Amino acid sequence: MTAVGLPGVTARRSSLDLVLRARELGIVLALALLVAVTAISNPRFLSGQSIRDILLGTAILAVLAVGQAVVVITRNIDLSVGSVLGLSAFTVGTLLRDNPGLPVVFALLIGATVGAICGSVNGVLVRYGNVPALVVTLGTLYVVRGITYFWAGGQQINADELPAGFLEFGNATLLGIPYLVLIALLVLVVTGIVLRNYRVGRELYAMGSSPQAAKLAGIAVGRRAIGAFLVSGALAGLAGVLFAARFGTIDAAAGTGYELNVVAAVVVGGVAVFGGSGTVWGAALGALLLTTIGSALAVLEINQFWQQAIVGGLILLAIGADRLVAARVAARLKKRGSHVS
Amino acid sequence: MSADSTALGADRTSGLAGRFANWNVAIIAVTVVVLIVAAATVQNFGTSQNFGFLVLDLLPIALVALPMTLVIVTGEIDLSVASALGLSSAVMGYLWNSNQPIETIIPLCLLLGAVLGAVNGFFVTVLGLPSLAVTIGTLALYRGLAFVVLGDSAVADFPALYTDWVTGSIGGTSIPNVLIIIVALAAVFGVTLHATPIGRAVFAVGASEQAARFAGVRPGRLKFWLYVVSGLVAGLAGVLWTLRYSSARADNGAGLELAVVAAVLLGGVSIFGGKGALPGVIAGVLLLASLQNALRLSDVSNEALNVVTGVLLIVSVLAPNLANAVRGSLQRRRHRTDSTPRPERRH
Amino acid sequence: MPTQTPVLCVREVSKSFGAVAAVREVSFDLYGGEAHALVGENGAGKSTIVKMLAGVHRPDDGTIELDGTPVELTTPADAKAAGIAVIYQEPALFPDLTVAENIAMGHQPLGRFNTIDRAAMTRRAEQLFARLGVSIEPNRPARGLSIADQQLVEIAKALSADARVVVMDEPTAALTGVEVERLFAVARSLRDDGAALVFISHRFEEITALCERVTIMRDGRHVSTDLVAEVTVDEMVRRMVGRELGALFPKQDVTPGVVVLSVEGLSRDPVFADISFEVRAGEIVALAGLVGSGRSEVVQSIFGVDPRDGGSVKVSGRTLKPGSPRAAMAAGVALVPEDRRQQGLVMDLSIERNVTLPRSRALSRLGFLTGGSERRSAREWTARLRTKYGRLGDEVGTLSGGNQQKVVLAKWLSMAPKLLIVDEPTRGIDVGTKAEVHRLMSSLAAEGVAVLMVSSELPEVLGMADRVLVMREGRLVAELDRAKATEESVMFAAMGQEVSV
Amino acid sequence: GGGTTKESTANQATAAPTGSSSAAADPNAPLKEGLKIAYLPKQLNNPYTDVEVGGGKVAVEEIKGEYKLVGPNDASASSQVSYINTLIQQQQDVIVVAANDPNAVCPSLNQARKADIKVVTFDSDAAKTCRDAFINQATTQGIGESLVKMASELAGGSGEIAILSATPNATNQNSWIAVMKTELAKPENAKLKLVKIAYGNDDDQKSFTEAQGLLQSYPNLKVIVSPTTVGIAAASRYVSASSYKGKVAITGLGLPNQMRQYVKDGTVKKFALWDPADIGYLAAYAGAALKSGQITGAQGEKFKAGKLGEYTVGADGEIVLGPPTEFTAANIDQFDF
Ligand SMILES: Nc1ncnc2c1ncn2[C@@H]1O[C@H](COP(=O)(O)OP(=O)(O)OP(=O)(O)O)[C@@H](O)[C@H]1O
Ligand SMILES: Nc1ncnc2c1ncn2[C@@H]1O[C@H](COP(=O)(O)OP(=O)(O)OP(=O)(O)O)[C@@H](O)[C@H]1O
Ligand SMILES: [Mg+2]
Ligand SMILES: [Mg+2]
Repeated sequence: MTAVGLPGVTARRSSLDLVLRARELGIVLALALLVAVTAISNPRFLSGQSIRDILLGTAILAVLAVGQAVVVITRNIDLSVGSVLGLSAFTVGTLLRDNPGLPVVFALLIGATVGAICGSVNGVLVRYGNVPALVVTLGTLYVVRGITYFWAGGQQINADELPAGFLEFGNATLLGIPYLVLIALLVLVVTGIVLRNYRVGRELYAMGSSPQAAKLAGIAVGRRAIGAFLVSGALAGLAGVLFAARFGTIDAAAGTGYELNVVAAVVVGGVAVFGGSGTVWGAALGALLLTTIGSALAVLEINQFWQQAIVGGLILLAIGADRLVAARVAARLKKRGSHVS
Repeated sequence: MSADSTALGADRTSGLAGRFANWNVAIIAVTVVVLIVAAATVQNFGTSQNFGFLVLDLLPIALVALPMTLVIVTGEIDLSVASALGLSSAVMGYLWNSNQPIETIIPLCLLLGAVLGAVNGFFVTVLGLPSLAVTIGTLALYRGLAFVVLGDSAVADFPALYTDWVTGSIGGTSIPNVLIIIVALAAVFGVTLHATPIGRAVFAVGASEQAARFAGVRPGRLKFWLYVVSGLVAGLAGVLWTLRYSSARADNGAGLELAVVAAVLLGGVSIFGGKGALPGVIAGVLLLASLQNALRLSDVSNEALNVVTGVLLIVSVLAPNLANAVRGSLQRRRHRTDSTPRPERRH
Repeated sequence: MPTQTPVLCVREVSKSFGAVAAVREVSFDLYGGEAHALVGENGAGKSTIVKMLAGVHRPDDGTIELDGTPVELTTPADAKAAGIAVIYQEPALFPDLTVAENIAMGHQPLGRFNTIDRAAMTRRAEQLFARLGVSIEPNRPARGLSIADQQLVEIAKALSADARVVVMDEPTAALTGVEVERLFAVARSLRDDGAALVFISHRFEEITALCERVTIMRDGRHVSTDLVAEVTVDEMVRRMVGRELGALFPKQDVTPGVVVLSVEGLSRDPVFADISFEVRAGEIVALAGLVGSGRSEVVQSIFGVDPRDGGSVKVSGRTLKPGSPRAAMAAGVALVPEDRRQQGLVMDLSIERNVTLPRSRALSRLGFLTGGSERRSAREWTARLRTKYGRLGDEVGTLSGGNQQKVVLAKWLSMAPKLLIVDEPTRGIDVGTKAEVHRLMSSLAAEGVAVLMVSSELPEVLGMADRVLVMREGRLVAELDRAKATEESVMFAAMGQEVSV
Repeated sequence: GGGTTKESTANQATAAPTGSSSAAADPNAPLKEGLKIAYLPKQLNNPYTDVEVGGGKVAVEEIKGEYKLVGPNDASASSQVSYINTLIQQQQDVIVVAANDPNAVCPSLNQARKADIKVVTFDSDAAKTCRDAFINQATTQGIGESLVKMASELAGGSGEIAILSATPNATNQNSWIAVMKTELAKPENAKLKLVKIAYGNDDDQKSFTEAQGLLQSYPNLKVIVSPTTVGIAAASRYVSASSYKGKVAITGLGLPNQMRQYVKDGTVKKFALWDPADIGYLAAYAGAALKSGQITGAQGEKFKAGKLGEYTVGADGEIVLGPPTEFTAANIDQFDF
């Protein structure tokens, strides 16, 4: 919740704060346990290559999850992210194929712009059309995917058509950390700080926590909602570029079905589906956990078919635990009413 | 406000019930127009054989959309239906492979579906978790279990007696057998929703759970059973799917949930609950399926349908809102009142 | 004390909601350094005025002037910017955010790079709470705060805005005496610093203790503005009510019959405890008390929509299953809840569906409903209650408040209850309808129905009830006969102290 | 119980109708013109498929027919069925289909055959009872042997190998894998150990991740054999950019254009394929021959397939294209598909 341990908060740390933070703590513990068990059974799980692969896989999902978290915190949802990722990846792929000289930064910007446009369409429809976000983004999920198919037709952009520089960007590292991971971290940290330490961020939480009260508090609810969708769209677009760089092969189907993974990551990461609470750190941890589970199950020789079932069970566990924690906190808070001193 | 029905009285025919009727009439009219235009302009669309194909294609969506309508009208959602369908299909294949008689397998699969629905219902009504999150979880869980059960193999060779019945037509006519199932279930669900105390409770719970509780309705129990029924029908759809393709696979029906939700919303059901009607939903299902069929017959690519589905979906929700907004601004000009803030809802 | 030019002038403002004229051509001035009371019955339009000052509602007519210049307050942000801070009647906090953030929302102290300075924010909240003399932990989330604490946070929020005009809509409704004293101390210091206060309360002793001037409203109209010192409480009440009680509350005398409802040792932690009483056929028993004393919770627990921790409820000698409205309905109990919009009606459904919802099973034939029987029944009952509507198929939300209330009554009267529980039956409905509802209640009682009425309107309580039960802080503290029940005696019991009526 | 079980129906299943091959073949019948020949690959947007149907298009033009290409985006059998139904409605003459599920498409294909449409399968066969002819890239035996031979060479005769296949239900893949298993069981291959069969579902990303998983789980892996073009390309791409490059060899069936980069950078030493365009090409001629009555799909019948020359129908209506070509750094630049 709001009490993630950053410096600057007065030392009024109570056991209560710990309980409140338990949700993210829980994911970290689960992650640690998973890594430990897997590494014991197969030490290569901790090899540099393996960790790199997990982090690369996480990077794309985490960028999407951060955007989704922003939207979910405002009590909305964006199901169109998978399609937006596809459109952005294909746009960037086509551009790079036709202009091999294009700098990577430019590719990132274009991808994010494509996404931002899709996101603002979602936002405007939700705000001015007064249409529920679930319906709007379910609609744009189809529309954006359809547009990508129209455009791409049957063509596929193969790794050998993409400029070497771009593909290298997908694998190269800085100080041993892949660029993709760095970008994801940057996105995470910036969004995390804005959400936590800036007025705009707090207003997003406020809107999600109580739309009615947000209006009374004079928050520009409509503008903020559009902004949240724009961020989610732009990040989905950015993720599209990362996707293209990582996989090198892009067709119109890129990112199909991602939306549910992303929502799952966000939910597992402790962001409440009804808005108002949760952090992007949690969402990113959720993405890391889901990706690690995938890798670990493969390494543990657990039948790959169990993977999806385990992920599903985990989601149920996460939201169930969330409710339990919330109920316990509520009970504790009730007992600690204030009284005149 | 009831007194001043002068100028606006005419267009404000009769509040909600009227508006519904209007939306239903609209979507049914659009569907009929699409059918007529397609029959006139698309070669082979109007043939009886094509009608059979059309019905078979819309079978799973039509079945699953029926309970989904009730679930959405109560203000909840069930995204796990397609996975429940897949698990039912996988279990059917598994049991068939282990040489169980089909006459036992089919009821078992229906029972399984009901159990899967009950699991959703438990999480949503007993633990009080948000249905969107719960059913995204079970969407992954049930699909995963389907793969656990059947792995990646496909089971075929279901008895011809059954597969032929599913793909066949009523003796001599060109009316597909499965149409009987669709019509029968649609009648059951339609009557339940629109002409029984249960249906009244469904609408009341969706529009205001608290007020419904104050009127003696038990929202938890109602929703629980709706989830059970939703699972049961998904189980049935799994059986029919398997028989239709004579192929039981863990990935059967993957991705169908969004198409079902789209069809239901297109049919005029409010995602917030409390509003909707079954004839509209059936028209919505038919509209989507016949558009798909006609577009394919005219050699328009699959992708065009994606765009059409999405646009229809948004427009179907946007249009009534825009109409309301226009009506509202007219009224506001007359009264200069501002609108009462509506109770907060989401998604 | 008032300075020369008013800080804020309300000029002939009017506001209607549909057919309900909530505020009609009201004017008053507000000076810096004064505390100005706004009083009136429930539904007199006080909160509506507050919301116009807050930028939540826009006046249909009239203007609001700040320092002599007319201003358009179209959004709450405008009002904030104009230096108007508002404590709403219903607390509007963000449950997921911390208390300190709730207080600081929109004007958080900023540090480096314009980031929020959390330490300063926490300190600020601590200071405000210290000033109010309460200890609420600033870094706890607002979720789970008691109503009183929520109200205190709202007060701190308004104080933190450093506003020139502070509007307080029943800030003390949920507070205890000590907290009220602290609040008043703070309010006085604000006033002495030159701020203008608008104070709304139903408790006259608070008004005399805090305010210099009082504006009285009745049915949306301005009645008078006087110095508090120059008008007695009796006079205030007379002006507020503005009519003879006898004419409004036509209670028919009835000899009570058999015991219909008997409640024993009912309790629900922490809302109420050990409630025991009886209601007889033909009797109207009023449950009086201050807002928040737990009356609604008691009747909801009796009806079964709320759980209970202990005690028993018998209707006509048969024990009711706890937590089951169905069982209560089967035993002939009907509850007209206090919150019409959330509890009484399904706003999006049609009038007929609302009227017949609890009886849809009884109206069905072989389990099927064709609509005809529902329509007939709905028509009969709405006609009996003289409800005004366009068509039975209209959404009930389109009706005026009074007509909505009649739909709720129709819904429950059509069940032919043995015990009718009404919670604030006339809240927010107009004078004429109020009289009709009262007539209806007494004629039902005359027919032998037992009536249990929760009401915050003393005149209603005194006019209608055969017996008055008074609750204070979740306990039944007095039972007064019609003869003994006076404003003084009821208020005395409700507040646990002498009142200067 | 006394109900209908799999075993109780097993006997009846073999007695399924054998199609419309009642009429006798007339090898001298003229090839009909204006035939409507529709291609329904497993899915669109697959480069291998594009090359295949490209060859088909050429052949259809040669015989003055009407070419049509339809297909789903998602490689599912249920969407294929809808397309087959559409093609029946459109009264095509020949349907050339690569089945996503050998059984699921069967009822529809038989319905098509009842409507006098000839059904030729390619790439991935449908059940034998529901098609007229199957264009086999190469004999199953030949491909399986060749895959094992390449793997053995690359592994140096001993070590761990893994297979990265397409979908678990893909008929062609599974029959090759079956042959590979028999081959590996032979004494000369005793030192080769097949450790795992992974499935990339012919999805680029999934194949990529699966390759990654294989290398993580099997540190001593020497060769990944991927008998599918999507899989081999994805595996090569992963290995070429990872620390495994040079340590693990990739081989299998791939398109030269897609693989060129990896052959040149040394990730891939050798892989094989037939010319996919020829499959589509041959399928068109086979379909036309069927429709014109030159053949019925019975063993021993002969027909001419344009530039490819004369073909003979084998057992079960199988028509084998020919042996696969092996590609290495030395010859890869001679091919463009
Ligand atoms: N948003 C609204 N929509 C419709 N009617 C409303 C709305 N808000 C208030 N009203 C009506 O306006 C009238 C005045 O209400 P208001 O809340 O101003 O009364 P009040 O004086 O504050 O009463 P109380 O003492 O109970 O708080 C009432 O009849 C009420 O039902
Ligand atoms: N959700 C809640 N959480 C905590 N306390 C609550 C809650 N609801 C009610 N209360 C408390 O329970 C007590 C009784 O409330 P209730 O609404 O029954 O009072 P009432 O006498 O009926 O007043 P009113 O005139 O407002 O109807 C109050 O002190 C209130 O603060
Ligand atoms: Mg008020
Ligand atoms: Mg009350």
